[in-house]
Amino acid sequence: MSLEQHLPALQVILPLVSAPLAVLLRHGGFAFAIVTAGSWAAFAIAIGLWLQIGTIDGGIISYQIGSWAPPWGIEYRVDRLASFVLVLVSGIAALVLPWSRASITREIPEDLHYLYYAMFALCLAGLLGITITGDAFNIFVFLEISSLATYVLIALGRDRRALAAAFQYLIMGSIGATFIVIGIGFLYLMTGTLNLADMAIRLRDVESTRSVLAALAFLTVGISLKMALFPLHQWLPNAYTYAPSAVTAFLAATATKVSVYVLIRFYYSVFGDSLVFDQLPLPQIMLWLSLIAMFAASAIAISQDNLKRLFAYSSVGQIGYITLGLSFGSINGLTASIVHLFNHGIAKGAIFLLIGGIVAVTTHRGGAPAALTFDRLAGLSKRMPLTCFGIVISGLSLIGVPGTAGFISKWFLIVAALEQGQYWLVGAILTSSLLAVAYVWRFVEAAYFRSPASPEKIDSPAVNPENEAKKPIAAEAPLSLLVPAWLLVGATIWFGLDTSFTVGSALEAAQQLLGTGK
Amino acid sequence: MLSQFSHLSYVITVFLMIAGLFIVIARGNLIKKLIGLSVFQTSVYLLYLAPGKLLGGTAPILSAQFTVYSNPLPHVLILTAIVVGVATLALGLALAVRIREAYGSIEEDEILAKDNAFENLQEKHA
Amino acid sequence: MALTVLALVRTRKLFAAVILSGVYSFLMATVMLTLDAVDVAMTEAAVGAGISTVLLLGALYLCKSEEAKPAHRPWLPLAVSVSTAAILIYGAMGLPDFADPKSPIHQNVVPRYMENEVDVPNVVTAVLASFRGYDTLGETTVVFTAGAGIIALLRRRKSKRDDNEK
Amino acid sequence: MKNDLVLRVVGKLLIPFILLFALYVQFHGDFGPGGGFQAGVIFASGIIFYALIFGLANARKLMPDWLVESLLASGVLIYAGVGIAGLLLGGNYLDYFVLDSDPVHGQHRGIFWVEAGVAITVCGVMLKIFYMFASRANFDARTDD
Repeated sequence: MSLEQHLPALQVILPLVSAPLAVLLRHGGFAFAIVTAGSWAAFAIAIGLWLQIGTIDGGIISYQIGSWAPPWGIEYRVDRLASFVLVLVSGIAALVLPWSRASITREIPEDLHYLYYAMFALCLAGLLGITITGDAFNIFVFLEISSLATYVLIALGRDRRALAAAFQYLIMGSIGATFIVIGIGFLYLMTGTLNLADMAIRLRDVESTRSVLAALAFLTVGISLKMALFPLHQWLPNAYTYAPSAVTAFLAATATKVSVYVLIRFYYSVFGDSLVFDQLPLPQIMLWLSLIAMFAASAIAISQDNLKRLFAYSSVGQIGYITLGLSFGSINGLTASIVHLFNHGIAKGAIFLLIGGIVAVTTHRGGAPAALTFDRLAGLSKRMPLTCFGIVISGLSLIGVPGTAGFISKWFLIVAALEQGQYWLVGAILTSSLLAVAYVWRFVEAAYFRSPASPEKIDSPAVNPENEAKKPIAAEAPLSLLVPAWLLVGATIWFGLDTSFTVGSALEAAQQLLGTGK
Repeated sequence: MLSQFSHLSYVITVFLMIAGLFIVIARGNLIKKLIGLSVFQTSVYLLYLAPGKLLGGTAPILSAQFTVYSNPLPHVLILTAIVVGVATLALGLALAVRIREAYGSIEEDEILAKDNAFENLQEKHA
Repeated sequence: MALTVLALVRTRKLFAAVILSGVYSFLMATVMLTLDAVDVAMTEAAVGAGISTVLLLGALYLCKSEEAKPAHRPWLPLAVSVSTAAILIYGAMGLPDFADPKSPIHQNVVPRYMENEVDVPNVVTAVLASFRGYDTLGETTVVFTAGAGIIALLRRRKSKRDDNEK
Repeated sequence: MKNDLVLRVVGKLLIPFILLFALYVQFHGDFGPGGGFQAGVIFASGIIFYALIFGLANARKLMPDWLVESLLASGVLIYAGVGIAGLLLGGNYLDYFVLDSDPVHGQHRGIFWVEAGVAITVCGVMLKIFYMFASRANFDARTDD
């Protein structure tokens, strides 16, 4: 047995197995060790797969689970795009897990720690499974693993609104998943196969029949629900705001990104770009929805008073940039989407980790976490300089300032727009970036230019008797919280300067998708 | 005769699905929403199963007496889907129970109202 | 079955709704039986009519609530539902005929399952556990996730209450 | 309810048969309808029946919480372990052909263990959910008086 050959299976199995082991041991410390080991192994495997793909002609690794040849069995299929997303997801998980150890001691009761780690591992395994699989129904199954784990993780937040948020997400997520099942069902009934590659070939015969178009519509709506495309985003802000900090960081950096990946996968690998882009007004609809998302969500973000909620709305807006790139249907547009998927993932991950640091410092063990309103953040930069500086740098990346990763993706977006001759879009992209400047500025203004509120004011009558956390913020976050966060901040700068990994992979992925999509 | 009825099963399926979906979106009661969700999901199963049937066929358990069998693959998929559905339902109910304990209500509107009142109170004090 | 669902939409009594959904599942199981899906029918009867109903009743007992009258007319949900129905019917009309042996799902993939390479007479079991065994691993994991999730959700208060009682 | 003689006698008589039926469904899944999932559900319902008649506390003595929690974890582990065994024996993941020198026999062996894993997890989860909901409802207090 040679190890390299079985990497695709181990990629998902290692985190998946670590979850029941964690439950079996029922001890927070052991669970942490096992799950972290699982996620680091997954990260190493993801990098291994990425390297392996570079050496293979055609750039596709196919793995037959149970040694049943596809389409009879389930196939794992790693192409460039899949391996790129695998690196992102497992990398974020490998960073967030060690970070969360220090964070959840303050946010989650002790006896639930091992379950938290188990859920985290399941969520990770689910996301990796969605990414790597080459089978339509398998996507649904792993989608549900990660979704169920996500609902639980969100509900673990201490605020009771976390429960309501999780329930709302459960309803909307399940509707989305059921829509996806309907879409897959139509495709299956028309082709008789569930393997994506096989499906793509057989779809040529029944292309543009009504059922296939309906399948396309259902898959688009279902996946849009999952990735919080603008009119379907209602679950996201609450879920991000009230979930435990580590969960928010992980979800913001990965979950919606994997949904985008599934959309790309169905559009380009299964339906083929000719069907998606010629038969239906889908690109136009998507273009306008993306623009609305970019403007409306960013505008709502500016008016938010809670820091977590502000960046949650910013996520909805940033999804707009990714789908905007998709709607062009060109290599540059697709590259922009894929690069932005990565760049936004690391920037948002960094921001939510740093915010989590603030939450950890302000929250007492067992107490309810304080809402991070801007009044509470006044003058924060003097006490938590590193944290604030990190948020500002990642914020610059959200805006797209040169030298940060966000600039690269916006650059490709603009190039793609120019290529289509849609000059007004360039203006739209730049204007919406100004909105991003505005919401990042709200943080800067509060943290750097406002003088800290006097303690008396903060200690005003506690609204919630349990809320004993309303004390001035004392000191910088501990190192265990700062180091992983700053690794991500560093990554946003690194990938802003050295683009060979991100742009190189994304370009190859886009070429592969558009080349084989026809 | 067959062709006239051939799409009837789809129409019935669609009606059931839509009724379920309507309950999920329109109703404010959390448990009612979950019931609607399970009706919605259950109807989707029909979409998969109905076309798998062959006239004169029998259940896909091989034996020497029969030669025509229904398609087993949709059965497998739907078995998985049923299990996933009940897992979601159970988790949703657990959440509903917790929400009931935290808010004293399982009506969506009342929960929203309580949240808003809570936030307003917070703002006044801040 | 359609009548049951209509009643389900109309009723405001949660208890009645739970029972109706149980009836619905049971009817669904009989339909599945006529469609030759014995395994699925068995599961649906056990899960839909059995477990779901018990769970719903349990949750209902814990929540003790009547459904409130909706404050606003449900135009938006109606519009969403109707438009979904339109797309569904549009798509369904393009599907192969009912019980057409020439349709793709009977032509592709399946014949090999019927050759019984694994020597298990119940093909559903063979496909479930062997050909698509990985899906079933995923399914088991989903069940595990739900179980562990419910522990995480419902345990916290229990320990608190135990403290109070002691 | 706990002191109802008829229920106790009937329950004592029936429960072993329910458990036996679960095993039948489990092992007969190859030839007739049924399999791990259904068997797990039936097995769990047997225990739940026991809890309803003899009280939750007694059921918890029979199937303590730690055992139930281990059940739900170990089922997944057995399933995933079959896959890893396939890996170690030189096949792909979840490859049953290599589990025995005779490939068809290997398939049987793989399916057997996999179904066992499913049944164990499902049984554990169902019981756990029942315990959770029941202890919330103060079930014991009701049945004891």
